[in-house]
Amino acid sequence: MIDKRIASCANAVANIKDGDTLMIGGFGEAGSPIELIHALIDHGAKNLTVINNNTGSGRVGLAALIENGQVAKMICSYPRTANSLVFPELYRSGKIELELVPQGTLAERIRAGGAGIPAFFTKTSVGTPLAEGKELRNFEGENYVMERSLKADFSLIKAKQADRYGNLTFNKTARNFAPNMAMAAKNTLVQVNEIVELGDIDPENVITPGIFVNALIEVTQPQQESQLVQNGMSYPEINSAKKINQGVKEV
Amino acid sequence: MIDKRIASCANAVANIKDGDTLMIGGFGEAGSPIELIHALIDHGAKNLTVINNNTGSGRVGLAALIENGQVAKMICSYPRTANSLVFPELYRSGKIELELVPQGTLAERIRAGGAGIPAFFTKTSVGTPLAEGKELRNFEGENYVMERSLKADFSLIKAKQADRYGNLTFNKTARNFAPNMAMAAKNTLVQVNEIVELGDIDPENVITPGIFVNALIEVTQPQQESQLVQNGMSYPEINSAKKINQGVKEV
Amino acid sequence: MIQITKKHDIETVTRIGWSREQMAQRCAQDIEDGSYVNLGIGIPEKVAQYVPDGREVIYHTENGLLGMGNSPSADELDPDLINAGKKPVTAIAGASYFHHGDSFAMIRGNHIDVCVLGAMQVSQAGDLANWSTGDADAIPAVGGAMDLVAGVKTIFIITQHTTKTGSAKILTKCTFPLTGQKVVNRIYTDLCVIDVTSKGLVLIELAPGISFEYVQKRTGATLYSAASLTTNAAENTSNKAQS
Amino acid sequence: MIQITKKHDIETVTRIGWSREQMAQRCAQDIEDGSYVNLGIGIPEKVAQYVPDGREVIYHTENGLLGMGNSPSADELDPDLINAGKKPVTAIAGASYFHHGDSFAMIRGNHIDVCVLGAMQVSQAGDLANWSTGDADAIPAVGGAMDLVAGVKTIFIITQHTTKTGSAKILTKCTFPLTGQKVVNRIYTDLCVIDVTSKGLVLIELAPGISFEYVQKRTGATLYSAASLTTNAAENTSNKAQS
Repeated sequence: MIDKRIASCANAVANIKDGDTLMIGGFGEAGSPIELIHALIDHGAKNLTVINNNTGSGRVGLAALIENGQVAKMICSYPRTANSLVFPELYRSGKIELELVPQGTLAERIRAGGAGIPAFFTKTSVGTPLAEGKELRNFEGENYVMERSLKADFSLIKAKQADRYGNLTFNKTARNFAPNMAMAAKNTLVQVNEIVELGDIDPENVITPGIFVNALIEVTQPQQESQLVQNGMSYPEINSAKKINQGVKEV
Repeated sequence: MIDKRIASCANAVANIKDGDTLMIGGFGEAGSPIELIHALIDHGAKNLTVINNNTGSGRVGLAALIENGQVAKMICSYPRTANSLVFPELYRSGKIELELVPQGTLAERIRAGGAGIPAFFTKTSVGTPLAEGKELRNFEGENYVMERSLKADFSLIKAKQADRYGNLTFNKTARNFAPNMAMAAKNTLVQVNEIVELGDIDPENVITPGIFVNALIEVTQPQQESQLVQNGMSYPEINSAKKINQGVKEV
Repeated sequence: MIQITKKHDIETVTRIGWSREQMAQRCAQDIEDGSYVNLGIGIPEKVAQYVPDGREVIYHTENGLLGMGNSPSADELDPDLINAGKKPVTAIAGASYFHHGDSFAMIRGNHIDVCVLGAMQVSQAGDLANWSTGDADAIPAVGGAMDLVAGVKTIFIITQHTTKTGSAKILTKCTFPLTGQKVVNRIYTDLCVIDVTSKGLVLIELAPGISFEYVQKRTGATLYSAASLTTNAAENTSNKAQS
Repeated sequence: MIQITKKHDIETVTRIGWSREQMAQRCAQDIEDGSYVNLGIGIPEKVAQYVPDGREVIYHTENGLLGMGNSPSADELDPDLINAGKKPVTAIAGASYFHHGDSFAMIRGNHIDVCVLGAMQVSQAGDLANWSTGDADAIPAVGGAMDLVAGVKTIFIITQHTTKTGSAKILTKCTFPLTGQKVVNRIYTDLCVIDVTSKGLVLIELAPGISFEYVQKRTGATLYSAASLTTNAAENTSNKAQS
């Protein structure tokens, strides 16, 4: 019997260890698995390497994970945003490492990690500081830089619908990095708005096949990062059991 | 105004030149754009390099294109099938060149061609004759072979639905190489069962975005290769205008 | 294995060891619940029908489907829904379609648990040759075999223990062009089950009525006996085969 | 460009050349019917509203949408539907969503026709610097800029001709860290339109009332005058701007 449904976000993140590499989905708040991230803050795993396009905003979600001192290194393309309070300060004081990667190279390195490709060549970043120290190679008169794949111990992503096999669909541009990250991790944990019956998702419209998914947690009414930020919320302060479990249906 | 609909298969293939490299969709008959291939036989372009998983069956479609002497070289993973009559004879008599590529490496080389990646590394074929002459490289204790991307002047593919922007959906396993090939060619010609209105295809379910498509030809009732083979048909013999235009709706 | 004995001009054909169906059945015991499995053409295809009840297994076919079902009935038949052997199939509830790029990312990226394939030759190091005899006149054709052996976590081989002419297929070193190096995990033949280990080929189970020596004689590499070697009683298994 | 004149302690602020809106408008004339276009944050975003009527243009946003529409009304707003600047947008009929891997395959694979970006510096060779001043204390952030300039067929830059303090931004060589080498095709400033050619920077159009010499004085590289250099009469264009 294949049933990837897990009772709670806490159960889902329980096996994350100190020093693990995590991919966390989302482009800004779109696709950010905020309930899973908050469960990881409760869990407390430290010295993490986190791969995400950004570094979160305000003092909730990814930003709160960083503020809580759990992240040793960020691999991302755009570590500052309008509401980015936490990362800049830690970075300037040398308390967090940063590997800056062009956004498309980041996506392709993740895709390569999931596709069994240890390295590939791209024109992106040739002649810029981000190509320094990397192998250059000429193909048919053009220079390319060699980029290595990225893999993770866990991916934490957010989806719209799932069935018990772990087949996923996403909502609009919240799809972003999730399908690639789901492929590149040993364990992919998914918070999903709705778990449906097998066969409810048309096989033609499955975006992430279940083979890439390890655990599903239904969170029917996920919190919205921008609203929490707007309301000046922070995590773990907002961690009353009631609030966090809102919308989490036990299965 | 963006309207990629073209009146006929003949118009669509008109700009294919002698010596061009073509990608032709399909895994066996599933996804094979047989009406476009027959139009290419009528067109007569010669000395073509054709990329397809197979070499066709019987004496119709891709096999007929080869039999008609238009193909100088095949790049494929599996050039023989139960009904493969044409290719083996030509190959044994040295009249056609063959580049044999593992199926997944073929798919990834095409994907790389469309994604701006000139080369990548894979474990597939290491230690086998198909890795001979290719660069080997060790990453973290494992050997990988470097594979180059594939690009084409034209891709000829078959889809289920399209809108005038060229957004495509496919039918079941007929999807196979088509989405990758659509990305890897300068010109992608699509025979499609049904052209629908903009907005009829849910943006979440578009498999090939229109940006990868150059021409759409509606062929509402495409011929089925296996039936033609079973009936002992051959092309161009079956080329009565009536038969070929069956199901082709003029737009 | 078919043994032909000539006596007074009367040929007696005796089947010794497991039949094709029994080989598939034996292999199927090792397909775990919840596995993602790719089955090659031929005997490997038969494995699906023998997976023990109560195990849910998802079948992948590299042309672009996860959740392959049974053969279609006449009215379910769609020439656009086929497997890697180009035969019509169906899709189960919970299936998904994808393109070749994604399908082989699944394979190459180590996501498929088990692949069951046929073999021409297997070496004691786990090298596999199953795509070409190297014959200059043959049309070379590889399909997805090299991708599967390079990328799938566990490779099971189902093969007759020797060729039709009685030559060993399990060898110190393959003589045919390789499909992959050090890729095979376990071999199911008509005579036995062999694990490929870092110490060499370890015989873990014998078909009914077959002895270690009988197998070794027909193998072109040294076999080691597993401490836990299972010997199946002849009568027991022939009963099973009839049931 | 804002000119500040001091006379008897009275500051007179005069706008010379094109406004931000007019720069976007000028650039929009060069977006062809049927183009696939990616617009950067800031002035480039404004280009969409000035594309001449009758041209159908499809907007790509690298976070995963082709067919981006206008800003949403309050009830259309979905925090899951945003552009690369993380602002809410809509999707047109005929749009498609895709993941980052596919979105940047679209970019890197030369499928997008035009990208319009801002600049800190542009060199006469078409090098672009628009992501970092190299300041050690700054948080470096690059986003998709390097992918876009490496992969999109045509790169248009919209920028003020000089910095706020009057320093040249168009230079023999960039001093800031590069976003890409030899990537810029055309530059739209408040003073003029410049093509980056293999022979150097060719001035093809002047804003109303601006002379070649005026532009050259504010440019850190040699400008060449196009044979077909367009000089816009001051009164004509100010009328245009009011219409």
